[in-house]
Amino acid sequence: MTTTVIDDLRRSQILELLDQGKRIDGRALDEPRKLTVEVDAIPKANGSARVRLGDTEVICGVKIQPDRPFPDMGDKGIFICTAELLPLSHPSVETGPPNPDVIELARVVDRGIRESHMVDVSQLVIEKNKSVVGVFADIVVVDYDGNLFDACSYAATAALLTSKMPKWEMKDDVPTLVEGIELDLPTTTIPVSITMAKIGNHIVVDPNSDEWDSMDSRITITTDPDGNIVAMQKGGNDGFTIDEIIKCGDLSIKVGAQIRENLKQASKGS
Amino acid sequence: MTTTVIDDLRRSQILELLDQGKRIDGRALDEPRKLTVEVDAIPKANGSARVRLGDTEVICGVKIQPDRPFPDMGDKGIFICTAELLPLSHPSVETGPPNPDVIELARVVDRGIRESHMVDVSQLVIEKNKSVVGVFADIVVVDYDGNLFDACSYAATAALLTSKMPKWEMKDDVPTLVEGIELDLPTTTIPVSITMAKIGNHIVVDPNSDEWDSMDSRITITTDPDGNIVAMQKGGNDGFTIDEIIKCGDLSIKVGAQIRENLKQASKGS
Amino acid sequence: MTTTVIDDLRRSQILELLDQGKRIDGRALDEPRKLTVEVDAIPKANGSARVRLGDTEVICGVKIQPDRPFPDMGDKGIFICTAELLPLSHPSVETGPPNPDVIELARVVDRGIRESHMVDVSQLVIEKNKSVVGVFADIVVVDYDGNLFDACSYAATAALLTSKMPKWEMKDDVPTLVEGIELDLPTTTIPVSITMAKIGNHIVVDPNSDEWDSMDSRITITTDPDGNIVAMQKGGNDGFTIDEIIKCGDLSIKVGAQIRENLKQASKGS
Amino acid sequence: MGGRESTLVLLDEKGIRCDGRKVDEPRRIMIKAGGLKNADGSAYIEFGDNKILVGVYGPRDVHPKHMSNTDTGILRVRYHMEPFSVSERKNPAPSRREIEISKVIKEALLPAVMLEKFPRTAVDVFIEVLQADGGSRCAALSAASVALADAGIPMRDLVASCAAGKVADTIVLDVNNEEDQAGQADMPVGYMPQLKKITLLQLDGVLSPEEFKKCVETGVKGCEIVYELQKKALTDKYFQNRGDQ
Amino acid sequence: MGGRESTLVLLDEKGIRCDGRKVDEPRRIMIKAGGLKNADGSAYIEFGDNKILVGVYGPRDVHPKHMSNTDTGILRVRYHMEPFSVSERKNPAPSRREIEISKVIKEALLPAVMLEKFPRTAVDVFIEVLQADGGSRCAALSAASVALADAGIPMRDLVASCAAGKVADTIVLDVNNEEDQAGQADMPVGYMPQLKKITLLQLDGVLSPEEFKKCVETGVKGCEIVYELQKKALTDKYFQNRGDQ
Amino acid sequence: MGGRESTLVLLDEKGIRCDGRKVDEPRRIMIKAGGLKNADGSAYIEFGDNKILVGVYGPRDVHPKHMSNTDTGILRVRYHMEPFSVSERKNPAPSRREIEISKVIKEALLPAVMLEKFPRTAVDVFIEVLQADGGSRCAALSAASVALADAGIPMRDLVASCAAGKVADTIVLDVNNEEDQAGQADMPVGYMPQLKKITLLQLDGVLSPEEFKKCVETGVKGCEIVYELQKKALTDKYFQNRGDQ
Repeated sequence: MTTTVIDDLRRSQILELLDQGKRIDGRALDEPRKLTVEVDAIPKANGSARVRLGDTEVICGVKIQPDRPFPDMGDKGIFICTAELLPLSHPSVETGPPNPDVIELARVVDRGIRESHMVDVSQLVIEKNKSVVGVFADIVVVDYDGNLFDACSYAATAALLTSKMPKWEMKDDVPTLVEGIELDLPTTTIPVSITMAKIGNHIVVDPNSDEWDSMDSRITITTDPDGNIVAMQKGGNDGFTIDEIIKCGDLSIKVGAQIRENLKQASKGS
Repeated sequence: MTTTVIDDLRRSQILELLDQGKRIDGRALDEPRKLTVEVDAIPKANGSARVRLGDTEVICGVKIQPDRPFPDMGDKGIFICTAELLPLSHPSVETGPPNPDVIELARVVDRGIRESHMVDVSQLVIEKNKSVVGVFADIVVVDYDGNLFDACSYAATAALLTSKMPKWEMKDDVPTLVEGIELDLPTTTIPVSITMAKIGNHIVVDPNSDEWDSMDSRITITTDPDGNIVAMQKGGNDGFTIDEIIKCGDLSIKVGAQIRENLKQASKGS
Repeated sequence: MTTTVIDDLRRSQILELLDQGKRIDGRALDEPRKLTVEVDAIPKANGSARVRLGDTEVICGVKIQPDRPFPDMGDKGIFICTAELLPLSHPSVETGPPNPDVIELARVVDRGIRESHMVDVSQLVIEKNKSVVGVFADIVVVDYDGNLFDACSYAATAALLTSKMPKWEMKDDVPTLVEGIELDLPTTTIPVSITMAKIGNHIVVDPNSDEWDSMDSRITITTDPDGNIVAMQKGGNDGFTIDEIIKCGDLSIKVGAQIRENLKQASKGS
Repeated sequence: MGGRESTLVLLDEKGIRCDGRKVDEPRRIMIKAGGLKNADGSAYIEFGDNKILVGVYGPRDVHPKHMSNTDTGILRVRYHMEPFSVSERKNPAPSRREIEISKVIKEALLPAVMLEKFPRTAVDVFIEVLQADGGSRCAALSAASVALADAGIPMRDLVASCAAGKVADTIVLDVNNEEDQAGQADMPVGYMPQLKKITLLQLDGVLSPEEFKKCVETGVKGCEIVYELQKKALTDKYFQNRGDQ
Repeated sequence: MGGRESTLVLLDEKGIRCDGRKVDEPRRIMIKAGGLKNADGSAYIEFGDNKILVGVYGPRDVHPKHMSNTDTGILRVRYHMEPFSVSERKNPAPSRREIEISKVIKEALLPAVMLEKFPRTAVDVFIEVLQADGGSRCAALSAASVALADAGIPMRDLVASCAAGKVADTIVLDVNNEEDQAGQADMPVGYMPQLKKITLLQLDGVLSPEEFKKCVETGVKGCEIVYELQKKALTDKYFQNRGDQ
Repeated sequence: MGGRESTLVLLDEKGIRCDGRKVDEPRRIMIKAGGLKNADGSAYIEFGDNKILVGVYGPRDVHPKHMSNTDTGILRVRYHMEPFSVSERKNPAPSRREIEISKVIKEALLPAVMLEKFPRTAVDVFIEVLQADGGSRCAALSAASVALADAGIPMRDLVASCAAGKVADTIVLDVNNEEDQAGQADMPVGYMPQLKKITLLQLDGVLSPEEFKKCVETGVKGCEIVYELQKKALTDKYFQNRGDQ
């Protein structure tokens, strides 16, 4: 729990480079790391994607199965997104119930997708008030190098875009699989989350783990293809000026558009 | 976990005063602290009360909602009373699952009200064996100065006395709210719990936290308006003689009658 | 967590004796300890047995009650076996959630009985897909002297052999007790588990706690009356040669036959 | 458990209760000191249909250390019911009821145990209810006292325990399960006969002040009956069957 | 909660909202510093129908020790809702939502609290939501700042908090419960007016870049209104009613 | 999983199994050493439709300290299935099955790992089942051995693992999911080929003594096949693709 000399030295070095307009791994300040998306990595799941963002690696598997609707939500299916840091992803990860960082991660990723209305839950009803389709996007982190928010969000998005949905009908009051029918999961848009860190007076896109450990504060902004902002989460131990926030909004739209193309390409022809 | 010198000194001082017939805060031995009852403190709840007993402060909110009956109890509604020590109530309170002291507190308060048959659960049936009304009296401790048993009991009693109950009817096998109808929660009696501490050879009513920390043993006795004893719980690390127990029974009836008037007044015209 | 000098000395002594063909308590290498089985020890349970194997003592109580079938298993009743080390059984036992040793114990005992198909779950259906009979064999360890696998298995087997099953019929969609009818629980076979420890190059049957603490590895083999092997579990920190495994298989059939007679006798006329 | 008449006569015109007992008569009680090999002390009680086993360990080291007390020993009590001990199988997780009873029994034993002789250590009392019937906390407390004595823990007195109650408008000794269900009041009492101190006292039900007084006195009388059986159990082990240890 | 029309008019032709407010008008706000006896500092806020109590303890020792930091103090925040604080009784176990809000509020307070002055210690902020309404995290954050100041913890600035949002295609201040349910966006903002820093910012909904900018600015204006009330609460306690302490 | 015939032919007249294999033929196996950046050692295996990733950390310090052993290192193994790894979504909480398999795999690895070289430290093996198929514990154990070697942990031998079983009255190698469901016995075997020791052995099913013997021998033969693939995976990483590290 103590800041080490190494931590201080790293932050000094990162700040010094940023003052010269450079980043520790040579990227431009508004440049995300290389994104690799492999869809259908888990063939037995209804949809899946293995995503590398720099050296951060995550896997999302989507399971689609009948479920009971939430009370007062009988005309809507269920979408739930979870995230877990596997203990092999970093020496500091502990097994056991999720800590607040992981709970925030899962909720921010879930909210970005949910608030964009990507998954059309109105099409996920088997019988109103009785049985609906549940879509579970479970994300696991396999290798950690910072910025899990975006890596997890991209994995979930790619897995959902390529998910195949079985068909169920009510038979004797029980949702029963209709053999041989599989449709695409109904999706309406492609949200993209962009996380930016503030280090000193600089804003950098897609911080790697060295930058993550050195940042003052961070913000994750999710945008849709129409250039709207649909979700946001500030974090970290310091604040932003209003101008910085506005700048981050603009950055998230610009960089988000590039990532969206990348996700579209990867999901094609799956 | 070690008794400190301060603890010993305080107990000596309290005992010395008691030997002179006096208490550390100037009360008579059979005198409870000032009781203030503010009902309807949480307007969105179905009933509520904020109670101060000396410097001990607790809040009870009652929620009333449809529930499933317990097995073999299909002709009775549900009454459940819980208690929680909020961490802001005292520096020693820890968050997390309730410890045995808090479990005992909740169960003794619940039992006092339940055994008096205050809440008429036979009137809380929506459809026999299928759906009943559940009455949840949740009590939180906001400031601690000893004798939670009585403070919590008074808060629950006042909240129940002033609770308004919505009406539900079965529609398509689902309990459905009937708009615009609100009745008083059916109650039959007003139980009053009185907690007494034995310190040395003295019995004091409504011990404050200094007395609580110095006591040898304690007893909580709940009485009804007819002068009957309806529930009891001995606690603490020492015992009582038979005569002391009988004396405590008499005290609980006498002091309980005063408190009952207080609770009645506070609940009027709510 | 450190091996003590005492542990080392005990193992040396045990090994020295084994090299002379002797065991620390005088038994032959293939000789189990004295087995005492008292059935119907808990008259209010549907079946029960108190078993002593040497100084290891366990109690199994069987409760039989209506339950919901598992999904896709609507034509089968439920059989579940649990095990718990009570804290009075040994100074090292801690209360709280079961540790991996206890989870393995319960699962191995459960599997031995389940894989033998001793309990005929096809006869435990009240109404197909709706309501079945659940048979719960809960085992508690009361005194520990090694080899819980076998002691627990024998207790569960004896309790099941002597269990009486009430009868239920569906009435208004609810399983309802039919008064006055009690049948034997339908069982098809008597499985017997034999646990063997490897200490040095020696295989001993039914290790006591000194042997248990000194062993290199262990194997539990369950056999049926036809001389078949129906379940097996290797454990411990070392391995077995193929020949040793084959030898253990033979031993389990031979010694198991003796134990089976013992269990049959004890269960008679209950 | 089926087949029982709902028109149970709790007390007939001759003053005989539903199980044949008189108003001041306890159920069958059998107490045995010792029995477990590993425990430092143990006891087994059958009290009506209650079957309860108690094991004691200690005085022994406390982990974690900060739970210990440099001035005195600590007493820890766990009251635990087996899944098969009650009519409907009990969920193995400890219930709030078990936690409360553990605390009540601990506070009933504390005045009797001379913990100040063993600073920094703990004495653990593990109560296992193998079969439950009315009055199981009283039976458990009585057996726990014997197990503590069997473990050689210095004690000021044994705590004996028995319930009294109100059934068919009459104060009776040792309320059984049926009487508890259908009756008007149940009052478990724990008592140290030498020191004349009540260390456990609870009540569910409705009693007038006079009934209350009679109920306490009746319970104490029951405790005195149990006390004799506790002493006999210890005598049987330590003087009759000395070689058995 | 029954009886509410589904054809709620969120904003009428005169620019008046469903609860009678103008677009840039916050709900009724009442802040009180102090109130609890035992806590080192406390505050109570009513913000619309929110009723929230905050207690602060510290700086105090950290247990277990390895959680402490030799270079600085640590801040711990628990946001907790009472079972009776919401329409349907809340399960007492902490929800994932409460855990996230606790973290977000902690990170909103951190830039304001001078923890470096108290190495090895902890400051604990306990937030109790007695009655919840729209914008409870903003109300909680505002009250927590006041409670920290009341506890005498040195601070760089107070954090004031208020939400902005989009309702009926219009950016409005302080979204209420109905507006949140039926509205288009909700953006809680936390702000330090002296240091001009946004320390809490979240968004659910859909905003164009222009709306986004306006929404941030509107939220900050709301924070400035709250800030005045926070200062007044502290002044009232420490200067007007000095004898009251 | 729909569409599968209930009249599955497990073994046809030519001795060909339902997935086209011969009785002594394992499914497709692919093992890769390394792959993870942060882990000290790692391995990935595809075994039939199993997809399993293993990461190893250590030797490293043990927290809390009292879990460590001054005489030797300790091995900790967690076998964990992702929610999406099985047909019906798995609840994320660790199941009793996963806890048992973790223990069985740990005890299968222990004879191979020279923990005595690292007193007071721990070696952690984290097994992640990304996609599960029949025989996942064997695949996991085989991959864990490779990951331990990749982490540079000194080992006496690799533990190779493969199941044998009884299907249509015939002893076969490497039982798949369908065979396990419909078959007569499944026996996972873990084996150290150099030391000729069986370190994992379980059985569900019914086998005569002769079948039992044949089944053990068949399993061991499968382990020898896996062993060659394990060695190849390590050779590929450390000798063929040296620059790749």
